[in-house]
Amino acid sequence: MSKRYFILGAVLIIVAFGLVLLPDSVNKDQVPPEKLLKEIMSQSRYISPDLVASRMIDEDPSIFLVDVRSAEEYSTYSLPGALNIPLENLLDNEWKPYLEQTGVDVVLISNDNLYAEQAWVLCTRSGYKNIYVLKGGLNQWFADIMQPQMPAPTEPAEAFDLYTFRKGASKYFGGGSDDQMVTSNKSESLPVIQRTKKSAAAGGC
Amino acid sequence: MGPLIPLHIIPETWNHVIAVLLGMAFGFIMESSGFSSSRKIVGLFYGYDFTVLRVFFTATVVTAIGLYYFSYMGWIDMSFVYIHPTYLTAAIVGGLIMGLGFVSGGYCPGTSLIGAAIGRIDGIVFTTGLMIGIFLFSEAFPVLEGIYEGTGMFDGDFLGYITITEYFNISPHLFIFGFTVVAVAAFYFTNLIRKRVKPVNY
Amino acid sequence: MDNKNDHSKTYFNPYFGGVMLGLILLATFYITGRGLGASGAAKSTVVAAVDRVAPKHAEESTYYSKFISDDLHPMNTWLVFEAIGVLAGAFLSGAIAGRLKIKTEHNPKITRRRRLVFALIGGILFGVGSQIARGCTSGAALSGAAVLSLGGFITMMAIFGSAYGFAYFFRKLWT
Amino acid sequence: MIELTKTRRLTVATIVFVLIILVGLITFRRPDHKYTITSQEMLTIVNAPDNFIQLNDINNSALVLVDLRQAYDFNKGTIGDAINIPVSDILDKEVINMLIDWQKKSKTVVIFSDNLQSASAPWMLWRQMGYDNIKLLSGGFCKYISSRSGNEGATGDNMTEKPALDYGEFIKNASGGQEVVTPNSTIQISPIKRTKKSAAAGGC
Repeated sequence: MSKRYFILGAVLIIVAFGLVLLPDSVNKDQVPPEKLLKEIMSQSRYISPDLVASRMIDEDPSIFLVDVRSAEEYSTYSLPGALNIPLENLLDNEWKPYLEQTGVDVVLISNDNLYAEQAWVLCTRSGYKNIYVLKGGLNQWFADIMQPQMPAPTEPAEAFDLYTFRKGASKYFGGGSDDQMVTSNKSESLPVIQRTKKSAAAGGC
Repeated sequence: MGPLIPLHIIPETWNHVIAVLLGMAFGFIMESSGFSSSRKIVGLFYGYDFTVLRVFFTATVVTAIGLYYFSYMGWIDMSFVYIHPTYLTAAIVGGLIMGLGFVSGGYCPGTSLIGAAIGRIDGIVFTTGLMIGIFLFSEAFPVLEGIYEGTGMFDGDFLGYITITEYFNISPHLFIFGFTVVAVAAFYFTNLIRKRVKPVNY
Repeated sequence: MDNKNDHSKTYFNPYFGGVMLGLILLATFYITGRGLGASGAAKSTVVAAVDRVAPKHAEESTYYSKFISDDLHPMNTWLVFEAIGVLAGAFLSGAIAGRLKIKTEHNPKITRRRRLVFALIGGILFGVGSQIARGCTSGAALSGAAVLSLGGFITMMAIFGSAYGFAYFFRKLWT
Repeated sequence: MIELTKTRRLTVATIVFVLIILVGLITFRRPDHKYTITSQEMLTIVNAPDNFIQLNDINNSALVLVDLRQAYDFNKGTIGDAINIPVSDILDKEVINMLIDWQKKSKTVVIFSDNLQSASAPWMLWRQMGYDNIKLLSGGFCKYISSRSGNEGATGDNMTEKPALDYGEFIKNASGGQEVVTPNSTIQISPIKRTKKSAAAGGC
């Protein structure tokens, strides 16, 4: 009789051990590749510097800036209120609560948007919701917000509203009053007005 | 397919019918395993009858293994399964009081119902006492609200609906395997203990 | 005593009971996404009683008002239906095994009255404890531990630990 | 304990339990696409220099060129004999078969799109699925066109992001020379430990 119990005990332990052998810890509670691809193609992850600037000026509590550049670059300059999570330790547990906040838009910032994009892919794969990438990164931020270009007179009215908004924002972010501003209106580079409407596909050179 | 009702695979209206059916199966198996006799239950603490330990551990192990296999196979989505919340002090203090009630009363809320169902008067008395206890708690709630809600002095007690494997950051599969080995070892040793303890006839 | 054989002859093998209970609990999680329970049914009864007897008091008290909602009767909870099922299932199993008998099961060395008094005290303690820990042995400990909930394990260890600790003081009651 | 002797039902129940699991394991649908490396491993290799191929050494024939842009841009012109796999179908059956085939022949695949940013996400997706023979073209198609037409530095490697101007400097002289106060990174928002509220109402 006790021989039967040894067999049953052994069966139970083998079934439990089988659980340990299940190979798939890499994909456990990760967003599967097909869904990640849909997210990548949706391009809805980009948020324009103007939108971020206006929300920061209104002290919108539902926006949270994360600077994925290295600590040393972060120390030279970063946007006010940005938390520095260098890309290497993006997935450390220490930063997990900041990235998976519910109801808050987390905006990833880097010089351009390559590092931010890479961070975004890994965050989306781990299943964090509402993670955004600052379109064009700090380069775009400085080109648009800190040095707003005077639109040509033929531009439509919104271009002028945008321009005045950007001048205000530039003052707000310490870009100095407009008279001091370097108005390097390089003739050959046409003023690229960042359309605030989210463009469907981020193609083109 | 996940938990059928939360994912609306089975309409919500069936919830109570299923509750009765599962309750019947639960009651039937528990009574047949001997959970209606308080002296058989308390045998666990005095070493003469380890039925409670065997049934309890086997059920926990079988369910845990089943759940995590189902989760791996995609049959159940664990994020929809209700995980008992963790209030540290409440769990400990409540557990200690319940342990005292267990060894003095001889029953627990489930088994007292089962005992009452087959005519045990002490089961009925225990259930009445249970209701009195709940009434006392509810009246004294303003005093005990701190422990219950994990606020005030007990702030930070509420660790959320987390599992032990998330808290200690170990793989659940490994934990279940360890738990199974401990359970089987416990079955073996309790068998030895029972042989040495003076048998009690009930 | 002959009824010892009568009793044990008809009980299930505890491991068989455990495996079947495990499968039932697994089915419960699979179908409803929640575990089994027991003290919740008693709580709903108490809430319903207090709501009927003193509705105003029930509204004001912070604890009762948690379980009183104007569209659902307090007794209309999952656990109450499950408890009804438990009573029916246990009755059926008792009937099949021939254990239906109105009696008080107590250690021959103590009187019937003493057993009932301790059953009452045990019940009261369990009532208070189960509300503090938000669950009893089958709700918090069994269903909690089955999904590896931290609270479930703590409650389970606390219940069995303290029961073992106090067992010495109640040994006259049982052995 | 007489009941311990009856083990027939117990054996049947255990066999039923094991059978449920075995049947499930055999019949459940394996997901068709799976990651082979964890996010952490991906993080360590994401900016490794050997993931990138410079513009000037793309003309050796051993490389397979893949253009991720839409067919419309592809038809207007592409680099060398690149194959066109638009981003929308990088997980299609035949594309995956091609990738497996290339991997077997251990060919280095170089993928590019308009610029490095728009090619990095698809590359990461493929890389995490285990196709380690895929490299990124540093710069992308625009850099290729501008390098061919000879104006500004063609082979400048823009893998690592470079600040367009020294931000600190700019802010300092713009705001009248005071020292730039960098935001303290001890931003203490109280990150609520996600209580992971489960959907099924439960409790006892």
